[in-house]
Amino acid sequence: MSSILIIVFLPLLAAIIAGLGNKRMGAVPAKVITTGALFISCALSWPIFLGFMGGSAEASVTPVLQWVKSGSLDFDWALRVDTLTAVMLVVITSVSALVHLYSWGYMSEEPDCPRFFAYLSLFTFAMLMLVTADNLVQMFFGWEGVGLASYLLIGFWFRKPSANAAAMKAFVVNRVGDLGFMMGIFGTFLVFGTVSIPAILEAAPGMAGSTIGFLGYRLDTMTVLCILLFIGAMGKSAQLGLHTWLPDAMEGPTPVSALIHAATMVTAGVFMVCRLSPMFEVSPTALAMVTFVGAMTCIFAATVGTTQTDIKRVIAYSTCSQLGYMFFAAGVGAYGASMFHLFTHAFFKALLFLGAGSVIHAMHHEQDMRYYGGLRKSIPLTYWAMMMGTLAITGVGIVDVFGFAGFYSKDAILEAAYAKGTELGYFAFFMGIFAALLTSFYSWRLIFLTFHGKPRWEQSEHIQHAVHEAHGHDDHAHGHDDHAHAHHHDEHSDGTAGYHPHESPLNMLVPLGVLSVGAVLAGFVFHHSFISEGTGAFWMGSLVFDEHTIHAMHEVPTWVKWAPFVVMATGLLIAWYAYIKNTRFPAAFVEQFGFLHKFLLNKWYFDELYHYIFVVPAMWLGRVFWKVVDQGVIDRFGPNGAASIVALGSRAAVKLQSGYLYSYALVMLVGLVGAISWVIAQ
Amino acid sequence: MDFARSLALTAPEILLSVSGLVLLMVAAWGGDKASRLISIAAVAVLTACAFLTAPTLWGQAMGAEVSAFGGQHRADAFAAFAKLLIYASAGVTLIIAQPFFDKARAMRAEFPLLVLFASLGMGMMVSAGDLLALYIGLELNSLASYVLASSLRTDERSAESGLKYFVLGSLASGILLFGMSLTYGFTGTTSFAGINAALSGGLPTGATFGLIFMLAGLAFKISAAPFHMWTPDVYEGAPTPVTTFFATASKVSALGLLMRVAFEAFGNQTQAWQQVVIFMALLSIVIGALGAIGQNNIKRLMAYSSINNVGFILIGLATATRAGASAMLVYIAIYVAMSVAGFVAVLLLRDENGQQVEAISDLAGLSKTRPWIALAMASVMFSLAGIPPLFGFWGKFVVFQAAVQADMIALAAIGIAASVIGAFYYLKVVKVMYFDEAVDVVKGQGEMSHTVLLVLSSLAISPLGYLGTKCLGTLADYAAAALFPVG
Amino acid sequence: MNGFLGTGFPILSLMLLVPLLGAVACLVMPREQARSVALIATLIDFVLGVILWANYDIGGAQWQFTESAALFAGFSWKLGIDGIALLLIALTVFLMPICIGASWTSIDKREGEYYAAFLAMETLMIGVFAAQDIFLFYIMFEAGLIPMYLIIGVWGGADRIYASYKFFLYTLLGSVLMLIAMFWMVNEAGTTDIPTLMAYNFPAQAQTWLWLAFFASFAVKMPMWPVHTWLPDAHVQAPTGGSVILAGVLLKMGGYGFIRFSLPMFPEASAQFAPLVFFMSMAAVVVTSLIALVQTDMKKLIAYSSVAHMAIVTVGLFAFNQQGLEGSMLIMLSHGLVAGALFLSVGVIYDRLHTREIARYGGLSINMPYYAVFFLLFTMASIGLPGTSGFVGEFLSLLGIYQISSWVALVCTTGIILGAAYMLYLYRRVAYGEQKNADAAAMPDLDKREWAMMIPLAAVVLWMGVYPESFIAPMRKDIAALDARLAQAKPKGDAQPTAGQGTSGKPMANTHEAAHGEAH
Amino acid sequence: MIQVFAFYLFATLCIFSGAVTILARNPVHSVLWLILAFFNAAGLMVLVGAEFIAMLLVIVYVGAVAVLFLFVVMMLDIDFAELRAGFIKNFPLGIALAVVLFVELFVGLVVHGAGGVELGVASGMATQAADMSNIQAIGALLYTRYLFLFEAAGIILLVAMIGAIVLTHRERSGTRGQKVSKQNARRPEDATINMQPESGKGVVL
Amino acid sequence: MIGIEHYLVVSSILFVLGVLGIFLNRKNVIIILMAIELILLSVNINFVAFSAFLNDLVGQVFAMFVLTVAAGEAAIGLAILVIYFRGRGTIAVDDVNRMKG
Repeated sequence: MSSILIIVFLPLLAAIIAGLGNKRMGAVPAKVITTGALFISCALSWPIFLGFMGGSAEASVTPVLQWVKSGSLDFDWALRVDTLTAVMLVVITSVSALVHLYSWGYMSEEPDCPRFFAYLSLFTFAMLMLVTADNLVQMFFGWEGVGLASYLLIGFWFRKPSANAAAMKAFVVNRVGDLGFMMGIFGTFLVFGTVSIPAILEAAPGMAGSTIGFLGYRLDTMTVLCILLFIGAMGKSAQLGLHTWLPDAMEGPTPVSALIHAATMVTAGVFMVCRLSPMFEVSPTALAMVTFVGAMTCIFAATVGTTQTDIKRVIAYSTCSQLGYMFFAAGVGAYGASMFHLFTHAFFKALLFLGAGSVIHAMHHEQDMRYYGGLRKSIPLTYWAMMMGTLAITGVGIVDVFGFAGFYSKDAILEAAYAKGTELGYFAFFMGIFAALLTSFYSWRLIFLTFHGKPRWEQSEHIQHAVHEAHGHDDHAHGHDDHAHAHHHDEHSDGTAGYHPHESPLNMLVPLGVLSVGAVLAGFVFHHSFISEGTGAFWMGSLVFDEHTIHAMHEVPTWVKWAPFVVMATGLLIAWYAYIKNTRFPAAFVEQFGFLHKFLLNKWYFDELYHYIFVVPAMWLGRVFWKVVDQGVIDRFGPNGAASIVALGSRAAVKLQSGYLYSYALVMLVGLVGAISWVIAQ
Repeated sequence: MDFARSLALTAPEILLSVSGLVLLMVAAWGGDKASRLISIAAVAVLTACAFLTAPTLWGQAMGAEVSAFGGQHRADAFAAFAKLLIYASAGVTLIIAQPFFDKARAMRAEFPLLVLFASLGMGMMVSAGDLLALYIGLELNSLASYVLASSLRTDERSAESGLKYFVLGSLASGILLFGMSLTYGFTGTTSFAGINAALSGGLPTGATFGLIFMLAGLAFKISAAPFHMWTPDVYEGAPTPVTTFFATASKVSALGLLMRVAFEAFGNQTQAWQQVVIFMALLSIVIGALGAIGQNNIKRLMAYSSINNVGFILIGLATATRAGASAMLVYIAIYVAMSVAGFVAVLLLRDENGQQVEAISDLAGLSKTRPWIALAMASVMFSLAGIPPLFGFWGKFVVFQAAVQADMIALAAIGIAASVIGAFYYLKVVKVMYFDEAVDVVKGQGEMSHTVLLVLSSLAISPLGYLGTKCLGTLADYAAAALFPVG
Repeated sequence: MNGFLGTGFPILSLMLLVPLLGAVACLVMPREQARSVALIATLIDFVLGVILWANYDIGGAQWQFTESAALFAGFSWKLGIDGIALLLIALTVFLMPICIGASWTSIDKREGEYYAAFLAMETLMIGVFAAQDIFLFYIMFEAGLIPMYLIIGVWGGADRIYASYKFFLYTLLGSVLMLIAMFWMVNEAGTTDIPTLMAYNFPAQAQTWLWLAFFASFAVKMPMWPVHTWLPDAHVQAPTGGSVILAGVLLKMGGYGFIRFSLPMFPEASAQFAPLVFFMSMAAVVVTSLIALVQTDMKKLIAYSSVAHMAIVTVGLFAFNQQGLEGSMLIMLSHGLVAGALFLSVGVIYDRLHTREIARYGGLSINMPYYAVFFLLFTMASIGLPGTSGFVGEFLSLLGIYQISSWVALVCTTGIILGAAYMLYLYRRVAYGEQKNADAAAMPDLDKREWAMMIPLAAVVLWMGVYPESFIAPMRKDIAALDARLAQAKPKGDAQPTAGQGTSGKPMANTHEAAHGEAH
Repeated sequence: MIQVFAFYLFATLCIFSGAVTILARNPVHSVLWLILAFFNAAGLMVLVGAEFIAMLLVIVYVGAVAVLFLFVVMMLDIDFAELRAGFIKNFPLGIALAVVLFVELFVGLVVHGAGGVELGVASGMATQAADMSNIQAIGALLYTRYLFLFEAAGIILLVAMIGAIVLTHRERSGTRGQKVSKQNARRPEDATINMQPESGKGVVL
Repeated sequence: MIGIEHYLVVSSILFVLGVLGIFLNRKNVIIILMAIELILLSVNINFVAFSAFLNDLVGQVFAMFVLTVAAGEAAIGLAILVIYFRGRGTIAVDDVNRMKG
């Protein structure tokens, strides 16, 4: 299956061409090349996926190049394609292609366009390398590659200090996870003598009950390995503890958020856990941890999402929360459900982000929902696209009839958690249910604040800026005139500040449309393949597919099946009440529960905590090690100390050399007497 | 006693004395104007002596019997090795002295004669096989040296250095003599072989005292700490050519003498002097290095450097092995080359008025104004510091190798670690010449002969010197073997 | 030996001779021509290096291109290389023309002497790696101090004198003790031949002291914490070319020393002292990384990062397994390229603005986009991003050490976090952000000369990251031999996994062959 | 008995005058005390039968060296009033060291021997024959076995002579040097004229 | 009876006196020269005494050479002193310290 080579390397090629050509090349060729490459990749990916769906395809490995051979360690560049990969392939290439297209419009004013597209394609390449990895190291390559691309894209507007900080944070926090990943790889090699994924997975079940020394303790081998690897996954998938980078990553251009921080990269952790599911299956402890972390992230992010006012941050926390779902699904053994949620989530979350991008685009880069309102009429297509996304994420659907994408996947996860039957399973289930309530609330809150009510635009500095600019310069280079015409009268009582948002251009709307279709249909179309009984044939052993789990899922009590719908409706109602019906309610609520609100608004104070636990001490320690240890101790007592002792000795020697004959004679006498005394003492 | 044979064996000494007397006549009648002629003649005589001596070194051309006058004088390979160095140094001294004193308008016709007689004394020292011969040679050398040191009569520093050298030198002679008298008394003989034989059974306390006093006296001559105090003052005050003479020929002869005494006279009682020598070695290394750091006068610096280097040479002595002796000789030979290069370079440095530039600070930026002299000087400094690939490294190499072979690892380790302190001040000179802003004090032109000497000696201490190691090592081995009759 | 080089053609001697002649030529040439002479000489040596590599018979005899001529006093002009030396020689000849290029315009005084010093340096560096006589090695090793001292002291920055002294004396003190140990070894084994000594079993008691003596030298050279403080000063003060060669090759002599002397000659002592090495390395990774985080001087930052990277080399070396050893070698090569390239990058902007203060720059991506791209690439390589040279070595080293101690592996792996932090922080402050200073904003992008220096470095950095086999293959056999030699003293790892009780699958044995076959 | 008495007399006087030599304020006095010390030392030597050396000591030292000292002391025209005998600041240390040195010598050489100092055994080659006087025996040795060194000692004296002259001799401006050749070439006839002046005429110059 | 040890004691005392004379004196260089003569005297006593007790004439020959050299030494010492005095106008030991350090 050599098409995989094209799928993977075409984006790289495009990235190199666009990147090196850069400004010299011009924006249009760069866009054409990269986008074209992605569409070709996408077009080649779907047949592979459909082949697996149809059961006609088989897992294969395409060797590319020898990579490293060191002693018994041996791994190559190779592209593995199996069902799991195929699922990821279509997700990545499709979303990426659409995001490329979308960016034509969204980034049209950007002078640095080629760079942007090069980064996007580079990212796609890295992500594809990650999912096609045949060994852990290549997966790590992709892992880091997407990290790099993410870093570059978050920091795309590198003049902005906040963007730089966010980019760095993303990279560094991810590296914390990578530490775990690398240690996991080391351990895996130590235990299995190989880093080849199939070989490991084959040998993994045999390691049950084995123990290993780790940091001076003797622990269960597979638990150690899985937890280490899972730490890597936590970093990349922004799970609780290592999640802090994801909201900040919203500093990047919105298409980036859609592609990387919603649809693909952040799901790499989930992918990894599923890919290595045979390993995780051996260690209940590790799975319990996965479940717990997933559930906690799920609820944590959802709570924080309810208070955020930045439209992208809301979606970012939502992403975080949804990733939690995927993880606890994996934790309870429902890897298929996990992957299915990943799959559907990619569509609706990309849709939501791109929709949000469209809103932002229309609102002259204003991202604060408090300054939105009433946009439904100005940008109806965006509104409907966002609506589809919201319906999908909140899981609207009628059991056994039809549902939006999220309905199938999320329900499956919740059922699986319940069906697990353990305390942790119930815990995850209830957390999931509660999170679903919150999801519904903040998603609708977003819709209501943005599209409903009255415009509240005049307080927005961005809007004011746009209006002002339109006043001042008739021929200004800033190209918002296409979309937003500033009216030449200053007094507006409608809250619009005289600003007229315009719908996005076609190249942005087409991706929205395509993804809307995905958000609506993905669940309905594919749920049979992913999570129904007997779909083990679909996965073909690319992940652990436990028929019992599926069976148990279908056997859960009816209230469990209906619970998500109920909480969804409840969330919708609350949101409607708070943001449509009684708009003073939120303020009153905040007044009443100031502490809670503040706690959530400040994201459980994780950033502050980390700042004081890690960043400040690191800087302080750095300074101490430098000034006190290096200069104050090592240099002072080492070279400088020796030098001053030598200088002291030198002064003494010079002083001894007084120039007086009798001193010289005296010294000679001292030497003589000393020598004789020494001899006598012998 | 076979006088003819003895006379043949002492041919270089006889040639030196006779030609010295003849040249004295020339000086008496020719006056100071004849000084150039006398210098040239003296160099010729030294060359002739070298040719007379050399065969002894080249595979015992004189036969197995090398003792003249009943063992008082030994014309063996060891003596030949040392004498060649001495004659060469004396020749260099004469060559560089002429222009130096001409410039100072202080050239005396007697100067070359004194150098000749001093060389004669030195030759006797390294050939000595008897305490008496030792003493006569030493005093002949010393008396001439005192005069040479103060030979720049109008210069107060010269007189002062002569005075200090004389007083302390006499004290040292006194100590040495006292030691010799005790040795004589407690062994009943003055010949080295006799002493060695007498001490084969054990070392009476009296003889121990004699040994220590002798060591102290000889330590003064080689300027080993703590008997080094005269060195900086004398090196600084004496006219530069004379300083060169002290740093080279005097050092060779004194060290040669010390080796004779230690190995031939007290070779059976090495443990009695080993520790004292070790102590002196380490102290010299440290004191030499420490003292040098504070200096601003290049000659004074070279003085401390010589103390420092003597320390390293003494490490070879401390091993009390043949390899150690050979290493010492190699080191000495290299040290002579380094000293010559260093002092000749100093002589080439003259300011606008033709005055000698001695302050190190005046060398600032020399690498810009006089790049080649600076390069030579830098080579000397790195060589003295023992940094490869310069030839000075080889000296340290063989000495420490000998020490390790003699299982004196701690000594070697401490000694070599202390050598790092020494590197500090050598670097300082390089730093001043290369890193500092030029002060442009050095203006004058040097003599052609100096340039030639500098080139030759610089080449010798450059990495090219290693080409000679094989030859040097073989000769040093021959020479050292002469000190160790058995094995 | 194959290829068109007949047996016995003294190519190594020729490689030593070319720069030496170049150095002499530089001294006597007019100053304007010195740099051309230097460039030509280094390029010739580079070509010779390529020929050398092309003719190196991978998997052939352990020592190739051997030359031997007795010199004096039992030691001889013995040259010869194995794969390890080959790679380091290749690194040297590769970096040298770049160094000359880096100095092309920035050195404007006493060019002749400058280039002579550089060429002398090259001779000595190649000599260190090619020497097969232990004393010849020492001479080359030690002699390198002189040209570097001069390079720092004459052409360096404001504090150059302190830095040059510190560099010289620190490293000198380190290496003199090694000489004593060498004497002892030669005395004991009766030969100065390095290959023979590598197979000689020294008594265990003596090994301890010998190892420590060698360690004193290599640890300083490396440099390991806490004897690293000379490096930041030396780097900061040295001219760009000097920094490149210092970071690129000189530091590698320490690692080479470990791999050539300490490990094969004193395996037992190496095992005995491994905990010490681990402690120093762990401390280095954490401490110097944190220090790098708070630097305001670019070169100092990179210098401290070098210390951290070298610490990974040492843990890899003392992992006593093939991955660790090969990883260490690869880090050395990679660090040579990357640190060199980073110093070069600093040099590029230093030449324009004459300051190394990070705060004086900012937003360089705007006016120097291509520069920013290269700088980014090297930054990423330094961080150890997979696909760049930095990753492979680091990965292998850490993987190697994990097999010995998970603690050490954990602490050293934190280097990837801290490394990312300080390097990205640097990049952020230099290349990103607004253009705060008008003069920095006005700097032109790379010129042709700078392109010519950056391109090869970038190419090799990527090559090594993607296809490291080119670099592993030549040394594989030698590392395996070393590994076999170390087997007798190999410490037990702390992991010691027990066999599983699961039903399917295989035990922990190397299931690799089978698994790999299946995967295809 | 008389020998013992003589020994103690000479020894005491010798030591005493030696001590005064270095302590005297006036250098002239020092020289005189030194001479006394030499005389006594000569006496000690006579006691053990070394007449020649004793005589030599008196002749060479008292006759030449001491006189030379006196000569220089007076020539240098030093203001003796200023030359107070002061002591250096390390005086106690110096004294202590000297005492230690003496004690060590005393213990090591004399006490250590516990009653009898065991000297070495001479080879007997240079034993003074019974029928020979001291001076004869020494002369025989000097001109045979020690001929080489004897000649060398001559050169030492020559060097001392050259040195002393080189250092101190100076051409004074305004003085006329001695021209030996001219002196030798001059005949009595040239120097003196035999004149027979007439009385009362005076001499015409 | 007078044994060799008596002579040794005398010569030791003289030697120590001579040494003392060198470094206790701070005003007059001439005294120092005389102290040196004292040291040589002590050595001569030693040689002569040993010569007598060993019944070996070499000691006396040695003493004779010492005397010879001592005379030369005195001459040169005084000559140096003279030129020193000419240059500096003083022979105080305290002033002989132009060079130090």
